[in-house]
Amino acid sequence: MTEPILNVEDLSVRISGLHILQGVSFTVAPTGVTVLLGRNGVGKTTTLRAIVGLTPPAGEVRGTIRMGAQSLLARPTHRLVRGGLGYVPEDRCVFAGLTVAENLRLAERRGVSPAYDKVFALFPELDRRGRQRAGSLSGGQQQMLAIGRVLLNDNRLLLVDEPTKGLAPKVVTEVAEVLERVAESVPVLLVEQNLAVVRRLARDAVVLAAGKVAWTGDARELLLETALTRSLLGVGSGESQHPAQPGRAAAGKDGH
Amino acid sequence: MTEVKSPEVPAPPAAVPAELTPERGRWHRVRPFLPLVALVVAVIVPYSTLPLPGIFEGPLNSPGTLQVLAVCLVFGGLAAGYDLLFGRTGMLSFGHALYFAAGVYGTDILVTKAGLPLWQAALLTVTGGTILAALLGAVALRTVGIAFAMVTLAFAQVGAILVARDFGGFTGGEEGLPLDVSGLPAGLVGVTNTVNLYWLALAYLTLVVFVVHRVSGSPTGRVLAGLRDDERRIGVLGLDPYRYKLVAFTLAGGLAAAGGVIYCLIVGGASPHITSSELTLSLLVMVVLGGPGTRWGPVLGGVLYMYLDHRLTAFGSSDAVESLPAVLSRPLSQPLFVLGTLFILAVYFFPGGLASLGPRLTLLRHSLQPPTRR
Amino acid sequence: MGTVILLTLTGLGLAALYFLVASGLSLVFGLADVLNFAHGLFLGVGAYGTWWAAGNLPGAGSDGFGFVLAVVFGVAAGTLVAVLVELVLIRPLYSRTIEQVLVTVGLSLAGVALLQATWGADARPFPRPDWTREVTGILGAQVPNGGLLLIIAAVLVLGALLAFLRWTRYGLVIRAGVENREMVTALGIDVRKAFTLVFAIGGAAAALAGALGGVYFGTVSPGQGSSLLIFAFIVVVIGGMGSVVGSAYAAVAVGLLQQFVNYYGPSGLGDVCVVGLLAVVLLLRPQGIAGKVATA
Amino acid sequence: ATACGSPQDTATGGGDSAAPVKVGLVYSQSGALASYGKQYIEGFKAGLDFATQGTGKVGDRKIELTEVDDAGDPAKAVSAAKDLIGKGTKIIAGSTASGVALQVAPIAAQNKVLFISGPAATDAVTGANKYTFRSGRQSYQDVVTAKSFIGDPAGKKVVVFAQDGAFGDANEAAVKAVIGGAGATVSSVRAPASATEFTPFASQIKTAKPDLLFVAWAGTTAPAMWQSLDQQGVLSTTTVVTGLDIRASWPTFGAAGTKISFLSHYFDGASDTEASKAAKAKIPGGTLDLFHPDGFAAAQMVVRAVQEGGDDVDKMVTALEGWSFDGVKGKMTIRAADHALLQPMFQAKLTGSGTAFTATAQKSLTGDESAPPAVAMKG
Amino acid sequence: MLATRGLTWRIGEVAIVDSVYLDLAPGEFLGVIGPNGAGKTSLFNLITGLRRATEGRITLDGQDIGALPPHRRARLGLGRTFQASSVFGSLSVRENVRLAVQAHRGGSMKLWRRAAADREVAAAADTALDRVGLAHRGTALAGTLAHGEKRKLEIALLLAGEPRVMLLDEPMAGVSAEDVPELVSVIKSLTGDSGRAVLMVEHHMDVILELADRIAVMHHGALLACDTPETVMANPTVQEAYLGESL
Ligand SMILES: Nc1ncnc2c1ncn2[C@@H]1O[C@H](COP(=O)(O)OP(=O)(O)OP(=O)(O)O)[C@@H](O)[C@H]1O
Ligand SMILES: Nc1ncnc2c1ncn2[C@@H]1O[C@H](COP(=O)(O)OP(=O)(O)OP(=O)(O)O)[C@@H](O)[C@H]1O
Ligand SMILES: [Mg+2]
Ligand SMILES: [Mg+2]
Repeated sequence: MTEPILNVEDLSVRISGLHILQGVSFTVAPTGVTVLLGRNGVGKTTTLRAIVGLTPPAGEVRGTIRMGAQSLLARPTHRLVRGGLGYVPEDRCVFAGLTVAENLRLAERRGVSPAYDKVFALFPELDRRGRQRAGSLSGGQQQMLAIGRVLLNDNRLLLVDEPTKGLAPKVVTEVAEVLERVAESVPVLLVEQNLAVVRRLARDAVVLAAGKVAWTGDARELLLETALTRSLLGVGSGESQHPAQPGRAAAGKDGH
Repeated sequence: MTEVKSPEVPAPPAAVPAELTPERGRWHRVRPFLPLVALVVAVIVPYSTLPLPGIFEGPLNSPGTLQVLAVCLVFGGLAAGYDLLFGRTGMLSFGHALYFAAGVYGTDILVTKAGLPLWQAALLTVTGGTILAALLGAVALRTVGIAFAMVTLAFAQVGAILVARDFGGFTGGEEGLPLDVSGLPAGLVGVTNTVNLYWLALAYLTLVVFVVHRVSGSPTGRVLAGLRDDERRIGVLGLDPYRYKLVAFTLAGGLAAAGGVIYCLIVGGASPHITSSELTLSLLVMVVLGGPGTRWGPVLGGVLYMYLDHRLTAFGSSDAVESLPAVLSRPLSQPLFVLGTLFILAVYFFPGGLASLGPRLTLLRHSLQPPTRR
Repeated sequence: MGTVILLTLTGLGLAALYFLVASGLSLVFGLADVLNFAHGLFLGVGAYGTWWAAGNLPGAGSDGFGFVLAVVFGVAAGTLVAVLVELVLIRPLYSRTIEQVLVTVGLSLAGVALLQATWGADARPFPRPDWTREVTGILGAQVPNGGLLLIIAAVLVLGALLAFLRWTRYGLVIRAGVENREMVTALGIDVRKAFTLVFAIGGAAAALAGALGGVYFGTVSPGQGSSLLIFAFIVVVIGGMGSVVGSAYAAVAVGLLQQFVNYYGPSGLGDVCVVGLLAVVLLLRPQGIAGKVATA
Repeated sequence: ATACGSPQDTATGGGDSAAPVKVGLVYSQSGALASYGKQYIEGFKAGLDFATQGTGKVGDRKIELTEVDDAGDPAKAVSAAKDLIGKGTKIIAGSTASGVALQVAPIAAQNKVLFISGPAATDAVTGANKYTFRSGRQSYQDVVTAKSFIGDPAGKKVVVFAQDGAFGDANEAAVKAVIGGAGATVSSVRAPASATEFTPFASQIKTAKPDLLFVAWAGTTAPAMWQSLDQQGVLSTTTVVTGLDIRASWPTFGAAGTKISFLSHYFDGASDTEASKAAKAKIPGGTLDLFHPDGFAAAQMVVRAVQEGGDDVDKMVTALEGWSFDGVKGKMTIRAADHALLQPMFQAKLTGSGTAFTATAQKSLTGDESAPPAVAMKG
Repeated sequence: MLATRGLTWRIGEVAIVDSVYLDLAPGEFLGVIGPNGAGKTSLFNLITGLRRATEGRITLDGQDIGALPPHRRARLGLGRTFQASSVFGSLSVRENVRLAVQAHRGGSMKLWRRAAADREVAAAADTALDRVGLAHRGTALAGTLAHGEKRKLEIALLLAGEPRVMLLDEPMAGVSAEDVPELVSVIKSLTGDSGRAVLMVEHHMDVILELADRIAVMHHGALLACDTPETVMANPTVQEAYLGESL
């Protein structure tokens, strides 16, 4: 296997007294999607934020995070991002007071010509709604904007936090397709709850439990082994239960 | 539905209302009695001739000291009342001085110009101040955030203009209106009776703290705390945000007016200083200095602020300061410079106010102790 | 007729002064989300800087180019102070808006006291070119030149601010930064620099207002800034926070209202009317004249 | 060790014939009126030196001064006064601001101590109560001096331009009484004290075409106000009278300075008395200013009170009532009926240009000529 | 029991919600689906009173509630959750729920009673917390909860108010797969008894299909279809506009 693009070693995060991450180590392969899984509140978002340097002021980060040969800790976020680290946050964080076009304009980086064609090709909605204030977009539209924003620039690694949350099944498929295409050129570290999306995209998987890494390995292996999925993620994999529309059900949240 | 950030005042640094969380730990048996102990100590302070050189000019029981303490206590109470709006409900009013001033001028005018006996004047004033707060609050509360702050500021400004204009010679304009003490109970007049004013101020402070404490711990207080976080949600839960805010506003206004009555007696008159928006700003300073939303923070902040305000003038003209080189002694002889600087430092280094010092010290103590027990 | 013209033009002069003070305030308030009570301090620094330079700086004086130099010095001093305030006091408190406001409150107390400690509480005569003391006859009205100077300066400042907001990305960065500072950094932008810049511009506008206000009043005193500040606040709020154009409209409304009511009505009514206007505007349109409609 | 005492203890003053006499001076060391306060205290110290022949003692008893800053805030002044009284002080002087004087005066009466108000000009201090005296002039005396500028007022038109509030009210009322009472028609133009743009008021005055314009304006906006009056041509068409403020403010009159007729409480060179020479020699800088005489007179009154009254405040009051003495300004008399301080007043002109002015006296009025009407003692 | 008649909300020329006729019977569970931006949340906002409709009527038990402020509607038995969690961040989780219980029970202003002493409120709150499985987080500040936990707290707040008509806006968004069944059974239990009606927006089709009696499909503000799950799922327009290709 080739050199990983991202190396996280013994990452430990405390926020106002809570030991949220307790020595997390994993790597992200230089191609394809690595997915970060785990229950609500295990610290997936915290991990991503620690990587881009957005741990809240009350927090304390220990360990090492390296992208290639370069250490990421202690560098300001805007430098990291300019250096090719794209981040799509969990709550979308579009600028509600700005228009869609302004949101995109803000994401342009100096010296690089922004790939508007690519973004508008993926999300024609964003082109049409250029003058609408982002705060009045629907949830799904906002998610498109948040993803479109990072795709405007070339990145060496994308961190994407639950991109399909709150999206209509059709859009979930679309987003998954987009990410799939993006991942052909840029490695992606993805946090995702939707196992159908995970199944489609992920090559490697990292499972967090109780602030530690519970499992790493090939994602397919994880999803195929029902026992493993059940013990790590608490779900049976694959089998859908709805009698009415077996085919359709898989489009939503994967079974239970 | 995404929340759009509107130009609103952010809620003050959040503190969980102490009244809503039962206390735990080693101290929890003793703690409820600490306020009582403090009160008893405060009541008997005037019997002590203990000199506190540097802190007060004379011994504790000297009229000068008691006078300063009385003023401090009134402002402690005033700050606690203001905190009901700011710290506990998240309403940033810039016009709280108006209700205090209404208390001061109301008492003064009713006693001096109308010749009413004190108790009648006080009763009328507090009632009037409360009604004023209810009326103006009913209008101002149609707005939120900065707009609310500005509407309250505007109302207070009108009050200040009316006082300064001296319509009908009621207020004495910029010269103020000395209180006519001839009709007052003898126990409130004269330097030797300063101690009674002190006790009066202490009673006022106790009343305010008690009321604020009870209200914050009441079901209504819980709603107020909720309003501070998310007003829309309160509405969807079936409670009328407007009504609750109005209750808080009126109550705080009434408490301020009552404080005005006491202050008028202590100072022996009214002067237009107290109508200025600076007074509201200093209330804000007091609350933040002490710790918004905490039980004792605002009181401490108010007492400390007023103490410094009074004492820094003496500090500025003291020999120690005079003997410094001019670069230092000149600014240090300006009380406001010292006060402003101290305030900035406080915001900087004690973000939760004085009230957060206690827990922090505990934390420090714990981290210094070797981890013996597990 | 002459009276109406005189009242209008002097009212506009007053409006120009309010606008100069309010523009910086509005910028910092609307963009950086800091209700800057220390604005009066920047104003004072600008005024005293100009005053000091005219007397002490070689080449500067009270007339012609020397006066321009003195004003430039004053504005530079105001800007510097504003930048220092941002770097040292505001920046470490970012995302703690209330505390930022409180720090500026402390600054306004301490700063004015410091000016007073250094130069005394009394008003000092302000150096200014002789022509600013004279009047120009316009349609039979004797209009003070100082007021006309203010109007010209206000128009220039308005244009410059609009150009800054329209033609640079900073306006965008700052508006976004106010909403979610972290996310702006996460887009690879150094948001801190943008905020410092806003303070610098706000400080410069305030200092210019201080210097020109000195010309207008003929004196400089420590408390001058704070007394103008309250009307500037009213202007900012009526205009809609952060809207420079809104501030301009509001300043004109306030200036003219004050001037006409003070002339035709009983004294003191002018101020009450302005305050009343504020209350009415806010009750009808809480976001101010030009403020954006906020959605829930 | 904690000691116990009664909460109503106050120190009892002296009694001992060699014990120092405590005098409390409560005035503005900081705040807006700090420079008035500075002149007051310089004058007081010079006056004390003069009245005690440099010993600082009355008989065997040293005069012990305690200075307290009130920052112009009545609440602080009241605290300070109570503190001083609590420590046995029987004489309090000071009060730079009118608001302070008005609130300290009742405290003096309640506690039966002597209070000698300072530069505070409000008429209301006169006759406030038996224990309250004043060492400075009052607004009424200003207005009487102003009247002396128009000769016979009968049939003349007088306009008062004053700021809103008690200060303006008092001046307007005084002008109506003094000049209006003598046959002139008096009208007024009032402006808010916070006004910054005076052109409308100036043009209002211009249209009124008065024979005499009396301006009562205090505060930092005064220069802008003068400039507007000048620009609208009021100063060159009417006799404009106003009070001459402290020397430091003269340059702010700018071009208007030489066009105004000033009534003056005092300026350096207005008088040539023993006391003024002594004061000039003693004060730092050697140039007398507006409020030096007030401090000086206060010290003279304190010394007199102690000399005649010892520790007995009632005796002090009797000793001061009706007393005449030679102050910096000339002959001063404390009117027994209401404790008004009758004193000479001056007419002055500024000459010079730009920012360097010198004042010269045009005329002086004796204390009787400028005497305010006697009021009944209120308390 | 809840009915909308020609409910319309326009911003400028655009109809965000376009003439919607809905009927919700007692005990019924109506799922609402539709593409992002179809106007589902906006419809909820109109019904709960956070937005004023430009046209049309809303009735609850026959009473026109279109002019009432949100709190009056809530008191009539209308409860909702928010798509973006909106909980009282500076209060503890338990205190959040107690506030909701209290809002439901005591109407009048109580300034002098001790809130903490009200055992009934506390007990009801704990029951609600238990039902969503947040009991162990009772003392945590709601603001510091992880996303999924906030979703559960939202539902607990709703439960505490015992509304008769419940509007759930994407309750499952961001809830980890493991917790979905639990939440589904909580939601299921809402309707089981007492004729309560539920209106739920959800993108997780399997959840909708499991719970809903009928499904309404919104598109561009208008109601495209409102029928049994089977019919709706078979509708080609729905397939094309909403569901798209299966993964
Ligand atoms: N600022 C903070 N202060 C205190 N605790 C925090 C803070 N941020 C996160 N936490 C806690 O850290 C834990 C992990 O949070 P995180 O958001 O990383 O979880 P997650 O795995 O992303 O969950 P989800 O799937 O719900 O998004 C949670 O228990 C949360 O309460
Ligand atoms: N205040 C507003 N101003 C302008 N447009 C608005 C406003 N509020 C909502 N919209 C628009 O109305 C449409 C419906 O929005 P809504 O939030 O109701 O969608 P939704 O169906 O809930 O979508 P999602 O499933 O993504 O949450 C969207 O296109 C949105 O952009
Ligand atoms: Mg997360
Ligand atoms: Mg929605």
